[in-house]
This record gives sequence, C-alpha cells and structure tokens, in this order.
Amino acid sequence: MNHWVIAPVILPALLAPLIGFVMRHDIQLARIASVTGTVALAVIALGLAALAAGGSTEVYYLGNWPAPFGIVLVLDRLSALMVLITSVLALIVLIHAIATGWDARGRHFHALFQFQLMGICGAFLTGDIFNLFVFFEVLLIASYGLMIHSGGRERMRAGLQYVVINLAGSTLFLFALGTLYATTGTLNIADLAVRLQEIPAEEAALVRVAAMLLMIVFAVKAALFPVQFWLPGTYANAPGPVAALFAIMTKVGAYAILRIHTLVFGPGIEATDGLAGSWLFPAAVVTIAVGAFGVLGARRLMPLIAFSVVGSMGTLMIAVSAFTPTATTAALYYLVHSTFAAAALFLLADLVIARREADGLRAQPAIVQNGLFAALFFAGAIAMAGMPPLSGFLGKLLVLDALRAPEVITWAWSAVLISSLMTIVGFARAGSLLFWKSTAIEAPAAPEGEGEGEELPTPAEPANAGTAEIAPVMVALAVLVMLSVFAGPVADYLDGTTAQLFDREGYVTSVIGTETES
Amino acid sequence: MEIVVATSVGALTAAGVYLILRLRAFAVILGLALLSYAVNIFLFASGRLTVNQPPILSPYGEASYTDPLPQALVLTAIVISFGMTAVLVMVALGAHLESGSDRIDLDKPDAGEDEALEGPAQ
Amino acid sequence: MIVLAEILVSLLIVIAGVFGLVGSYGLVKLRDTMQRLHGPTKATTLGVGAALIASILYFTIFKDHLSFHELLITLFLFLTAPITANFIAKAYMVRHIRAKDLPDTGGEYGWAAYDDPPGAFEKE
Amino acid sequence: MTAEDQSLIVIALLPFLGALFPGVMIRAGRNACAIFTALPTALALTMLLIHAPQVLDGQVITAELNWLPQLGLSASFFLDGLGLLFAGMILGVGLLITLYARYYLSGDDPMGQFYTYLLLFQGAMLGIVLSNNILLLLIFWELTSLSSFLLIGYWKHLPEGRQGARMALAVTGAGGLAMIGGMLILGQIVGSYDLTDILAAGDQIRASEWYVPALILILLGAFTKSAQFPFHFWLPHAMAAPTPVSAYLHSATMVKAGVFLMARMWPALSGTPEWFYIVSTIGLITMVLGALIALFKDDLKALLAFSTVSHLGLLTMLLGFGTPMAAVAAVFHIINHLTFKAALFMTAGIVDHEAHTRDIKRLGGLRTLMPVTFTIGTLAALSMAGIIPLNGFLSKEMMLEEASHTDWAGSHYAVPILATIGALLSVAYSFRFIVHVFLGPVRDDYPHKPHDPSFGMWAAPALLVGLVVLIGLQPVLVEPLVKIAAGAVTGGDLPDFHLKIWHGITPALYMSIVAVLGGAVLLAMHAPLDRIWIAAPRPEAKAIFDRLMGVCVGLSRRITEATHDGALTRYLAIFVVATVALGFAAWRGGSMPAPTRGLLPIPPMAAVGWILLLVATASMVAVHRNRFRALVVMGVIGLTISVGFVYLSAPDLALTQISVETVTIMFLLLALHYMPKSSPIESGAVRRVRDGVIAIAAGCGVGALAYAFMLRDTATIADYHLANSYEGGGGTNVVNVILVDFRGYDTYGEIIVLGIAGLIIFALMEALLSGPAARKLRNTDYSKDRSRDRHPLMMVVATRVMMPIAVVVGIYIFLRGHNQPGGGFVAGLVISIALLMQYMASGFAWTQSRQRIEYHAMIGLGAVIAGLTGAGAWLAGRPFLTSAFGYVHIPPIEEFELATAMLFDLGVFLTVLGAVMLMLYSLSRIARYAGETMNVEPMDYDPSDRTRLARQGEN
Amino acid sequence: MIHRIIPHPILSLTLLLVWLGLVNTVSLGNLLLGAFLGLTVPMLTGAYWPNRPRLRRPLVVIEYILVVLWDIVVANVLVAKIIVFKKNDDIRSHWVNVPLELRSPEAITVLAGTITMTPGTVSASLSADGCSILVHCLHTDDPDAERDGIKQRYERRLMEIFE
Amino acid sequence: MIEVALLFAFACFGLGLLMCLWRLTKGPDSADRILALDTMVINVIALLILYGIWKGTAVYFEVSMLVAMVGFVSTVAYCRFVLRGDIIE
Ligand code: NA
Ligand code: NA
Repeated sequence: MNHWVIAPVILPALLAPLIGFVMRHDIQLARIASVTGTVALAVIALGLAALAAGGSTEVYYLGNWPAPFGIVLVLDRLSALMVLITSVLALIVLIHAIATGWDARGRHFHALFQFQLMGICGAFLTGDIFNLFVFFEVLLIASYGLMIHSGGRERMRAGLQYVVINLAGSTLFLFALGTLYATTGTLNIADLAVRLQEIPAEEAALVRVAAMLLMIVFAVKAALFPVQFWLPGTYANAPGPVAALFAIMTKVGAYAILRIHTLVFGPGIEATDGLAGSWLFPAAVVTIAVGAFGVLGARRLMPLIAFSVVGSMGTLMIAVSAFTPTATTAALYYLVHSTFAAAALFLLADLVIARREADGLRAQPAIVQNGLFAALFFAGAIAMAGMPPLSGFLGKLLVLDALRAPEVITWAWSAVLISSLMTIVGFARAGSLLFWKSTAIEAPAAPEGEGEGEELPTPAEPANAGTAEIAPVMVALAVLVMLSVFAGPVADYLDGTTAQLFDREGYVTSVIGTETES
Repeated sequence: MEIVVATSVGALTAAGVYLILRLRAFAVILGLALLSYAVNIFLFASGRLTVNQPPILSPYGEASYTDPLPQALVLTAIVISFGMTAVLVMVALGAHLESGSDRIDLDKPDAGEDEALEGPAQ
Repeated sequence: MIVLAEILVSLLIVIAGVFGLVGSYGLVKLRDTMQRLHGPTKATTLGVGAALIASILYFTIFKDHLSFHELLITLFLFLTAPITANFIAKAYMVRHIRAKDLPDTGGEYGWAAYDDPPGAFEKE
Repeated sequence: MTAEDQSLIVIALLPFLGALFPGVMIRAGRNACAIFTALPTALALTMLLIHAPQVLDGQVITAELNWLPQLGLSASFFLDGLGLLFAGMILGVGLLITLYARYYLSGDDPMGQFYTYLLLFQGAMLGIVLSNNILLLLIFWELTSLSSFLLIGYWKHLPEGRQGARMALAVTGAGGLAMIGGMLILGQIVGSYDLTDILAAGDQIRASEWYVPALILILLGAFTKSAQFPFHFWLPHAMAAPTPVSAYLHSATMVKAGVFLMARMWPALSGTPEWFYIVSTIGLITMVLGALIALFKDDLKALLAFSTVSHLGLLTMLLGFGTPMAAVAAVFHIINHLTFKAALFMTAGIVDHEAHTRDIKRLGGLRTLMPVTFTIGTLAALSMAGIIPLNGFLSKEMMLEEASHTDWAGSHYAVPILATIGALLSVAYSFRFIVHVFLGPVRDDYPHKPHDPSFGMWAAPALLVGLVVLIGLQPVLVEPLVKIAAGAVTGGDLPDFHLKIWHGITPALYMSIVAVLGGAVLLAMHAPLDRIWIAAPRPEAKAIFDRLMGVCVGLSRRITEATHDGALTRYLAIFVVATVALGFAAWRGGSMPAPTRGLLPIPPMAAVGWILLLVATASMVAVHRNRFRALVVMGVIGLTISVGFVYLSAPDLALTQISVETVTIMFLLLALHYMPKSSPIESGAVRRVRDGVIAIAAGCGVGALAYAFMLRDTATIADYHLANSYEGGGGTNVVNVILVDFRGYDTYGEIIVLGIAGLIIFALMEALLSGPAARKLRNTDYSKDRSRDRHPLMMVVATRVMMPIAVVVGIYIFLRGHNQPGGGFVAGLVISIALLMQYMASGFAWTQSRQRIEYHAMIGLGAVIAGLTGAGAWLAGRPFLTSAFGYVHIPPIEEFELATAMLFDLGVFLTVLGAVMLMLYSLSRIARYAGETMNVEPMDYDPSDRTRLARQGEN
Repeated sequence: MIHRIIPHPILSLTLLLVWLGLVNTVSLGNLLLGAFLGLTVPMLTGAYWPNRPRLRRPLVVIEYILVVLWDIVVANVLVAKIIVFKKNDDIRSHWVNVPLELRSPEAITVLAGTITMTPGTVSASLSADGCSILVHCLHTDDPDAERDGIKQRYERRLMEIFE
Repeated sequence: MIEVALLFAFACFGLGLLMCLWRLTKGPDSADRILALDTMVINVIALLILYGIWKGTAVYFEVSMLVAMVGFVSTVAYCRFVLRGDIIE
C-alpha cells in the first residue's frame, strides 16, 4: 500500500494546526510554513499524477480494514488530476494573497487555507460516500472562514447566505446518504457500484430518489440551475484570492457528479438508467443562459466574473450530462481550463479593484499600469469567453464536437455559441469601460456617478503592482497557454482518465477485489 | 413505532423548512437546527428500528444488536452540524452587528453604478 | 424474603410515580408561579429519590451485584434543585414583584435581585 | 500534386513571433520599431515568393503538425493559388502599411502597441488563407476579430474608436460563432475537418440534409466579415481607426476574409440554387446600396469605406454566380481592388494628415497644393471608376459581362440593370473624389495649409498606383496568378481565357459606357441630390445597433437582478421545491418491493414522547418570533429526541445529542443577547401559506421516504463491524469502535471541522472588534432591567462541589467510551459543560484570571495528537489509523486495556474541549467589549469577609 | 503543607466515592484510580475554590442529614395533600424573611438548600449582603412560626457545623 | 408485581410530562416555561431509571446522569438569560 496516497490530506491537516496555533502570532512564519507546505503538496500531487498516469488504481485501506467495511482512499487518474489542479491553483492563490497582504487582513488565513486544501484533497481522494460528506464539510467550513475573512458589512451578509445555503445542502446530503444506506446497506463507492448493478429496475424507486438527491447536492456545489443563485453573491463579495480559490470548489461538485453518477448510477445501471443525464442537460443549458445574462448585465467587475463562472459551469456540466467518454474528456479539459481562467480573472480583478475606488463598471481616471492590466484582462476575458488562442476555444470546440446527439445538438450548440457571444460582448464592454474609457478622463476629474449609496470606496493605492502581485495572474494565464499548446498530450491523458472512469469493473476489482496485507 | 419516527422526521423537516424560509437570521438558525434533528433521526432510522438492543457487545451469550453503523454516522453528523451551527450563529451575529439588521435577504442592488452603454458619439 | 424485596421495590416505584405525578400536577394546578415552584421540588426529592432507591435495591437484590451509582444522581439532584429553584424564583420576581411588595430584609441592603451588593461600586 | 514543406508553418507563425518585438524595440526608437515590424513580414513574404513558382505551375504545398487529434484539429497548412494570392496581398500590403504607418502615427501614439497589434492581425489573416483545417481556420478567423478589435480601438480616448471596435467585434464575433457551427456541421458531414477532404466532398455535402444550415451559418460568418448587407453598417464605424488600419483591414485584408472564405468553400458549397440566390442577391444588393451611400458621404474615409462595401458586394455577387468565369473575374477584381483601394485610403490619409480634415465639403483645389498626391489619388480613383485603360476597367468589364448573361428568377434584366446601376454609382463617387477634393479653386480656409508629404508617406501609394497602371496596360503579367488562383477557387477546371483590355463591342461595353456617362451626370447634379438625400429618411444603423445593444444589456440586467437579488429565502424556497419535485420524479421512475418488516408496537410512553415532540415542534413554528421561548421549546425537542434514542437502543446518540443540545442552546443564548429578542411579522399571509405548503410537501416527502425504507430490510456491511469490533478493534461499544477505528478517518475529519469552527469564530470575533461593529457594541446598552446579582452566592458555592464532580464524570465517560456508551467527544462536552458551570457561577473573566487555559493550543494539540496517532501506524508499515491494543495486568490490580484508539480519542477530547471553549471565549470577549466589567471576587459578596473585616476593626 | 496537596479533604473523599459510584464496583484498581482523581481533580479545580471552609462536629453533620431526610419525607406528604386536596383559593402563601447568623457562604448555601428541599418552603433570594434569606411558604397560617422553625431546626445545627 | 408497579409509574411520569408540556406552552411567564422544562428533565430522569429497572440493564445510567447534569446547567442558563442577559458575564 502506497502511503503517499494520503499525504495530500495529512500534510495540510498536520500543518494547519501548527500554523493556526503555534505560529498564530507570527504572520511571516505562517507564510513561510504555508508556502512550503503548498509547494510540497504540489510536488506530491505531481508525483501521484505520474503514479496514476500508469493507469493503475492505487487503493489505500485506512485502519487496514478491508473494503467495503473500512474507509478507502482511491487514487486513479481522475483524483490525481483533481489534486494536482488543486495544489497548483492553491500555490498561485497563496502567492497572490501574500503579495497583496490579504492574508494579514484577518486572523488565521493560512490555517484556514491549509484546512481548505485538506478538505478538497480529501474529497477528491476518498472512495467512501459518507467520507465524501465529511470532507465536503471540512472544505465548506474552511471556506466559510475564508469567505468572511477580514469581515466587512457586505461580506458578512453574503457570507451568512453562503453558510445557510450550504448548510441546507449538507442537510440534503445526509438525507440522500440515509436513503442510500437504507437501500444498499453500504457506503463504499465501489461496493455501491456493485450493489446498484444487483438492484432490479422494478425495485429501484428508493435508490433512484437517493441518486437524484445526491445529484442535487452536488449541483448546489457546482452552481447548477436552479441552485446556482448563491454563487454570484458569494464570489463577488469574497476576498479576491478566496474567490480565485473557490474556482476549484465548484469543480468539486462537478467531480462528484462525474465520479458518483458515472461509476455508481452511471451508464448501464438499469436501476437509475438515464436518470442523471436527463435532468442535468436542461439544468446545464439554463445555467449557461443565467451566466450569459449575468455577464452581459453586470454592473460591477466581480459579479461579472462570478457570472462568467456560472456560465462556464453550465458549459462544463452540459458536457458531463452526456455521460459518454468523448463528452467526459471534453468536460475534463474544460474543467481544467475554466478553473485557471476564473482564478486568473479573480486575481486580476482583485489587483484592479485595489487600485480603483470601487469595482463599479464605470470609467474612472486610469489606474497605474493601465496598459498592463488591460492586456491581462484581455487575455483573461478571451480565455473565459472561449476565444482563441487560449484553451477556452479548444475546450468549447471539444464540448460542441462531443454533443452531436440529435436530441441535444440544437439546444447545446445554440446555448454554448450564443452565450459565448454574450460573454464576449459583456467582457468587451467591461474592458473598454475599465481600461479604455478611463484613459479619456483626466486623473483629477471626479468619476461620474460618485456616491450612489454604495459602500465606502476602498482607498485606491497608487502603488505599482510588483512582480509578486502580477506573477500569479501571469502563471494562471500561462497554464492556459500550455493547455492549448499541448492540447494533444493533455487530451491523451484525459482520454485515459475517462476510460478509467468508465471502467466500472476495473474500479470495483481494484478496490474490493484485492485483499489488504497483514 | 416506525410511523412515530417517520411522522416525527416529517414534522421536524416541515417545521425546519418553514423556518428557514423566514426573513430573519435567527429563525433560519432555528430552522436549520430542526432540520439537523430531522436528518439525524432520518439517518438513524436507515439502520431500521430496534428496541433494547444497543450495540454494546455483551460478554455472555448470543445477543442480537441493532445496526451500529448509522449510529456512528449520526454521531459524526451531530458533531459536524454542531460546529456548523456554532459558526452560523457567530456569522449571523457578525452580520447583525456589522449591518445593524439580522435580515437574511440582501438589500436590492443599487442601480446606476455604470452607464449601460456609452452613449452615441457626442 | 424475595417477596418482601419485591413488595418493597414495587412500593418504592409506586411512591415514585405518585409523587412525580403530584409534582407535575402542582405545576398545572397552582395559581401563581411562586406556588408552582413548590411542585417540582417534590417530584425531585421524593419521586426520583424513591425511584433511585428502588433501582439500588432491585439491582443489588435481583441482579445480585451491588449497585449504588444511583446515589450519584440523588446527590446531583440534591445539590442542584435548590439552585435552580432559586434562579427560577428570581427570574419570576424581577419581572413581576416590586421590591416594596416583599418583606424588608431588616438589614441596610435590599434583596440581592433588587439591590447592589456592598462595595459594588468600587468594582465598577 | 502536393509537396510537403514545413517552412509553410514558419511563414504562418512568423508574424506572431514578430509580434513579440515591436513592444520591446519601441525603446530603441520609432524607426527600429518599424524595421522590426517590417522584418518578419518581409521575411515571410520572401519565403512565400520562393514558393510562388512551384505554386504557379500548379503544385500545392502542404505542411502539418499534430495538435489535438482527438478533435481532428491539426496545425496543417497548405498553399495553393488562392492562398498564394491572398498571402501575397496580406504580406505585401502589410509591408507598405508598416512603412506608411511609421510616418502617419504621431509622436504620442504608442507605436509599439500599434505594430504589435498589426503583426498579430497579419498573422491571423495569413493563418486564415493558409489553413488546411477548418478548425484551425476558425481559430485564425476569431483571431482576426480580436486583433481588429484592438486595432480599431487603438485610439482608446476616442468614443468613436471604442464603440466602433466593440461594434465590429460584436458583429464579426457573432458571425464567427455562427461559422463555428457551420464548420462543425461540415466536419460532421464529411467526417474530417481537413479542408482538402471537405473540398473534395462537395457532392456529399450538397446532398446532406444538413447542407442548408451549414451553408447559412458559414455565409453568416462570411457576410459579417465582409460587411455584406445587412451587416454592412459596422465597417464605416470601424473607420475611426487610424488610416493605416483602415487601409489594411478595411480595404485589403480583413473584409476580404469573407470573400476569401466564399471563394475557398466554392467547390464545397457552390453550385446549388440556395448558394446562387443567397450569395449573388446579397452581393448585388450590397454593391448597389454601398455605392449609393458612398456617393453622399462627405468624410473621405466614409466614402471609401462604403465604396469598399460596394466592391465587396460585387465580389460576392460574382462568386454567387457560380460560373468559372465569374470566379476568374472575382479573383482578378480582388487584385485590382486591392491596388486602387489601398492607394486611395493612403491618399485620404495623406490629405487628412496634411489638411487636418477629411471633410470633402472643406476640401477642393488641392491639385495645385499637392500635385503628387493629386496624381496618385486621381489615377487610383479613375481605376475605381473603371476607366480605360486602368486595371479597374478590366475587371469591371468582366463583371458586367458575367452579369449581362445571368438570369435571376427567370428575368434576364434584373441582374444586368442593377449591375449597371452599381457601376454607374461607383463612377459617380469616384469622380466626386477627384473633383471635390483636388479640382476646383484653391481655398483659404483649410484647417491647415496642405502640401505634399515626405517621400516615405507617398511612396507606398505611388507604388500601388504604379501597379494600377501596369496591370491595366499589361494584364498578362497577372494572368498566371489569376489563372492559378481562379483554378484553386473552382477546383481546377477553367475555360481557356485571356485577360485583355479590348473584348470588342459587347453588351458589357455598352453597360460601362452608360455607367460612365450616367456617373458624370449624377456628379453634375450632386448638390440637389445631396439635399434630397439629407432630407430623405433612412435607418441610422449605428443608432439601431446601439438601441439593440442597450435593449440586450438592459434585458440581461433586469433578468439577472430580478433573479439574483440576494433574496436568500427565495433561493431556499426554489431549492426545496426543486428537491421535492425532482425527488418525486425520480421515485415515479421506479417501483418498490413489498414490505419485508413488521411494525414495532407503539407503547404508551412512546406515544407520550410522540405527542411531546409533535407539540413542541408545532409550537416552535408558532412561537419562533419570540426567540427566547423558541429556545426553551428547542430544549424540549432535544430532550425528547435523546430519550427516543435511548428507547431505540442508541445510548451513545442520546449522550451526544443531549450534551450537544445544551452547548448549542448556551451558544444561542449568548448570541441572542446581542440580537433582537423577537422577529417582527414581515411576510404576508400569502407568503406564509406558500412557505407552509412547501414545508409540508418537504415534510411529507421525507417522512414517506423514511417510512418506506423502514419497512424494508437490506443486508448491510455492519455485521462485519459487530463481528470484528472486539477481536479487531478491542472494544465492546461497537459504535465507539466504528468512530475511532473502522471509520476513524471520518472522526478525524469531524474534529477538524470542530477545530476550524473554533478558529473561524475566534477570527470573526477579532474582525468584528476591529470594525464598525465594535462601535455599535460600545454604544448600545445591553443591560436592560436586569437582576442586580451577577454571581449569586448559592450558585458559586454549589459549583465549587459540582464542578469537580462533573470533571470526574467526564473522565469516567472518556475512559469507558471504548467499551460502554461514552467516548472522547461526549467527555469533551461534559468537561466543557463543567467549565460552563464555573463560568456561569463566577463569570468568564474571573475564571480565566484564576487559571488561564490556552484553548487555541488545546485544539491544535488535539488535532495533532489524533493525526499523529493515525500516522503512528506508518512506523509499523500499516496504513493511517491502523489501531493497536493490548491488555495490561499489574497484580494486584485487575487487568485493564490500553489502545491506540484511546490516544486518538484523547485527540478528539482535546479538540472538542478546546473548540467549544474557544467559541465561548470569543463571545465573552464581545461581552467584555460591550462594556461589561470584570469582577475581582468569585461571588457578588461574601458575608464571611465582612465579619472578618469587622473583627479586625474591633481589635 | 498538607493543605496544598489536599485543599479540600472532604471534596477529595467525595470524589473517590463518586468514582466508585460511577464504576459501580469496588476494586483495588478503582480505589487507586479514585484516590488519584480525588487528589488531582481538586488541584485542577482548586483555583476556583480559594478559601477552605472547615467542618467541625461530624456527628452533628450526620444528625443534620437524618433530620433533613426525615423532614423531607414528612413534609412531602403534607405538601402533596395541599396540592391535591386544597382548593387554590384556600392556599395562603407567604413571604418570610429569615435573618441569618450564619456567615460562611457554604453554610448559607446548605441552609438555603435545606429550606428548598424541605417542601412547603422555597428559598427565593438572599439579601444583597447575605444576612437574610427570603423564603416563600406555599401554605402557612403563621409565617413567624415557619421562620423560627427554620432557625431552630436547621440554622442552629449549621452554626455548630460551620462556625 | 414489579412490572405492574413500573407500568403504573410510567403512566404517572408520562402524565406528568404532558402536564409539564401544557405548562410550558401556556406559560404565562418565561419562569413558568423554564420551570416546566426543568420538571420535564426530572421526570425524564425518573423514567430512565425505571426503564433501566424494566430492562434490567445499567446501560442507560450514564444517560440519566448526564441528563441531570445538563438539565441543571441549561436551566441556570435560561434563568441567567432572563436575569442578566449575558449568561457567562
Ligand atoms: Na464521530
Ligand atoms: Na445538532
């Protein structure tokens, strides 16, 4: 048994308490520890990805109890990929948070950050459905802390909403798990897959409910219509780096649907045949529309980006909803892309807003390094809108190409294409207002529409953004460039991932089939 | 007995849902607390109901025991929901102190923060 | 002998029941809160007390292992009941009874709920 | 016959590589910057020309790099006649524009940016014309939209620039997206995205039922790019761009991309009535309309812009005809239009640059002031008018020739007549360009006294005009290029033809004579016509577009803000409704087996509990506005549930439930102190009924679900836990063994959650006390009609005994947890409750001052102990959380058990205790902040003290 | 010295008994463990019990306990009668002020507790300076008799024990 | 015989619980409600003891003890809230 499999969970889990309790009075020390830990995490994740690339499924039997009786961790290409994305994103965000001093604007940022990583990695690695719930809670509660980090009126109220909606989600999760256990008598995902195959269609009513409830739970995380409402408010009011980190949180929901509704309730299971897809598809289409409208109608920068995230989740899930290998590959590619695209935009927005009086989309005197920020925004925007040459375009093509089934093609294609037009126009508006029109205004001139009952303008720092502040955005964008330049190899890896994901037998045998040593 | 448990879960859920749809944070907190009771019983019931068969192994003889697993799950759930409730209460308090109201809904977004479009070329 | 024990235990249980009921009945019947306060103290003392003694006897005699942990609960209740009664009484008084409706303390200080303790102001 | 040559890729990528330099080189000065822009272009052009001979004798040069095979996307390029023609134009004109712009741009324009954008655009265009993969072509297609957006918006400070750019992006972007759809359909029909395959599969495509949608989508892309009616309106507004941009994008290259695409797809898509009627009609309309508008534009560049629209219409029409000769004419006219139109734009630029105005009405008489410019402009304009012997004449003749024998819906005359009118109008505006700008008397009111510019600025247009004349006189020179390009368009089979000035007396000749004379006449009566034109009502495209945009944005905004207005309660309502509905739908999808379990009896006591719970729950809803009462009721519910757990054989649950219950209520009470004590009635009856219905639906759903599964048995994995709890886990309390061993990992996560909760609450408190909330706390008086005894004597004394006992109880519950109900978590809560007792008795501050406990450290310690206990198993080579236990026997003490699980449980215990206490600590900090004083004595007043003091007083 | 190790001997003893009660079996191991707890726990919680009240006359303690228990039984029956059979209008409740000679907080608490536990009377409040107890009598015709009863039966004995 | 006695006692305490519930919902003062809750707790303890006798098991002892302890603390907390607002000032 390979003990490295659990490292992505244990490392932050042990580091966080130390940071939070031993180093809580020394921000510098905490920073060093946090960065070191995150780098280590990234390295480990890389190693695990390499390990999984071999195509084998590593199973880690916690407490040395045989599956399905104990809890198992399962490292396959998918989980390895997700952990890798997480760690890289985390590193980017962390650097930004430190460079901009966000981490010092409240207590316990780094501890919460590490706990957040622990939760996310745990959720990606676990092979047990109840343990998935537990780690959902870990990552959620950590995210509550990060969301309201450094307080403030709007943020507190938005944070309250975020907490409430997610508590409702967690409750539903438990209802789903109760139903699932009552109908299958097991919690191990592989075992669930086995038992689901044995449930005949005419006795499937209850387990179908369980499957549906689970899907809704994950949909809340993935911000799918009609449970996406929470996202814009939350992301728009979260601290910039936190919003960027949250880019992975929505993906946790997507991951869970991919994992559970492919492996357990997926294709070929007659009990829940076609249940997920038939509801996911329309939901995803509407989600795309919601995102597009939001982007086009946004009044402020952060909501604009937040809605573009909603839209991207729609695009991602529309691919997932097909539950075919090609579509899943497309979905995964788009998943990676949209994560870093969103992160880049949020980080950039944070830098820009810090230098403007508010994040209202209105012309103000040009900020320092207007050109640089404009260029970065342009790059981020075309990434999000799915324009070439960044990976968004390829992702979109992959998704469209994968959705050729006659019953979906019309809706899927028009949704994706029209929404990207709206996104392009929306971002163009924003960019031209923020970076172009501002150059027409003399610096001393008062920005029009001042003081419309909006919160106190954050004092604009004239300070140039240093390398450490720009670098994270650059890196995030660089990832996108890599993603499109090396689209071929990436897609190969993802094809393998998909194949593994759809190989139910393979998963089951590697989890339950093998015996534990000792 | 099953009917008792089922109705209790139902009642708690209904009350909880009604309360989380109220407009004040405190009512929502109460609602979530009720929901967590409901879900705990629900989860517990997924092990089916038994009377006087606690899963405490007795040294002598073949006793029969109820399904211990759901109990463990419920314990975990209780603890987690306790932590969550605590945070929720604190956040609600914070929101109340910061904004002076414990309404749960946000105020409507204030209009006219930007020009909808640049006017025609002047 | 066993029969006697049975009778004794049963009797205690019945007593427990009766006093428990009376205590709660007082809660319903009596007119004002201060009077109702007297009810539970009965249920507490004799009701639970009897039940506990019954339990002790039952386990010691019929399950033949010396059982006395019930005493702990008794101890607990005897320690706490007065405090709770005291608190509840004050919770009622501060809202419904004015200081002048109470008998005078005879000292220079009024009743605790209504008057600051000596030297309270040095602390503030 | 194709030849593999990877250098093609280099050609395609050179501009992009080149784009890296200008930004840097600008530091080395404007010339360096220009040179480093010209270099890659020149290099690419040379490489292209090296290939030219091969291509001219019919070879097709290809190069391929794998990119995304899963998608059928490969970086594959090919160079055939058509590609050569366009690539040549793009690079050649690009070179001239670079030169021209060097002198055109003023000192304070950021030149580095300009050249970077220019090269990006050039690369995109080059990519379009060289792509051998339609997905690749799409990528470059979109890139042209983006780069032109940047170029048009180059003068950021001008609203026209910004708006023009956004309009162009919106229109061409939309077209591009439509084209993506079309191309993907093509790919689906043919089964490959390789252009060569697609061009070869023309019949298959035309036969497919997806042909028409594909055609329409692709044409949308082409028409928007090439500003065809009704998408022609964006082009003039794009003229806000600097003139070099207009000259490059809007005459030579980008707008031709659409034409190129139609030419490119000709073999695959043309030859059907749909193609003919859509393409030629749109082309015809555009030609006439564009020319008409051009005639009445006073802005030189606007005039040229609409003339471009008109000529693009002409090209489109020719391609629409679908005959080989039409294709030839189109290709030939592409070349000619390029030469004279680019020259004209540059001329206009020069005039603008010199006279500081482009308004025809303010110009005139420049002939004497700037003779060189005059010569260049006039020749180019005459060619545009199609005056013999310039090149414009030749291609126009061919166009009229083709038009003259084209039937449109059975009519012989429609096309010829309209074509003639188009030609006539173009003659008119061309003449106007000459007459109103250059001829006439010299004026003295130019904004700036004009004179011929430096050589560098007129060199480029001069060169082009040279070509105009040369091609006019010696069309043979371009004949091979035209042949091979047209061949590429049609896909090989061309009738034998020769480009020559004189075709004899043909209908076309008459038509053009009519056109020239008519044009002259029209110009003569321009003034009155102009008045009519200005008076005449006509749709203002820009206004329409703006309104459309405004509507879209406004609508989106309304939709968004109506749905995402922060009304959490609505979100939740939708959430619940959706859940119930979907759950029900899922349930309907299957059926259930017959019940397999009998019902348990309901003894009276259970009934009592039932009543208690239901009544309490109901009254909770009834009284929730009175918050304190609600909390009391909550106590009842919690108590009932715990008793229920006891009855249903779950003592551990009962313990946990009741203790968690208490701490939660404590916490709520603490928070409630700083919150409103009651909630007002805010939701109306309707709303409450609605919520009630939703709530009942949810309740019924959940209840039914629970009831359904409680009646049915399932084999569970728990038998294993029962069987292995003692041997494998060393404990008889199976629940506890599951918690600390079988599923210890869950518990680990769970205590982490608690730890985090503690942290968050602490951090939040700190944030609050350093924010505006602090002021609110200080200024609000929370001490309304309170009892005067804070720390009653009796409570203090009782606690002195109770507290130690409670601690012992806690230790007991901890130690026995593994085998009997209890365990670290409950123990932690019991100790916290014991401490709570102490706090309530003597106050938090006093208690803390007596004995400081580091709750942060306690949480950390707990989490780390639990973690390390789990990791300890690694030392034995076992996985995380593998437990070990043994029985110790030290006579005369009876044997007892030691288990790593207990160490783990200790971690749980510490974390719980620490977390709960940290939460309370945070709240009491707030209390202190709210102006509460800290007592120095454990109780309000200790009478024994007084007597002691008294005695001291006596003696 | 001994006080530093065992600040509250009686408490320690109580805790030992509590432990034995909890495990509900008397064995050497438990005795040792109980003794250990009896020593350590008071040290941990000692900080919250600064002063050290001394008990004199243990015999009186036992006597007192027996008296109280007996009173509880008797008075319970009486009060039960009042509650069940007396009409509400016939119940005459009274406030009684019981001035105290007791000074030790522990003693006062025990007295107040006793008053509450012996039915018919509830100690509602102390005076702010702890010199008298406010007692609520459920039903009595002679409040002064009640007061004297309390002082005679209980306070006197407690004086002997505590002061 | 003991069974009978137990059933009788169950009935009594059950009835008692309902009476407490009535008082708790009726009030009128919050002191009454707290008192009612406290009495409920005491009845529950008695019930648990008797249930232990009924089933002849000591498993439920901890619960009853914890209920006693917890009941005390929460009652005091409720009262302190009414009396002082802040329960652990
Ligand atoms: Na647990
Ligand atoms: Na709870």
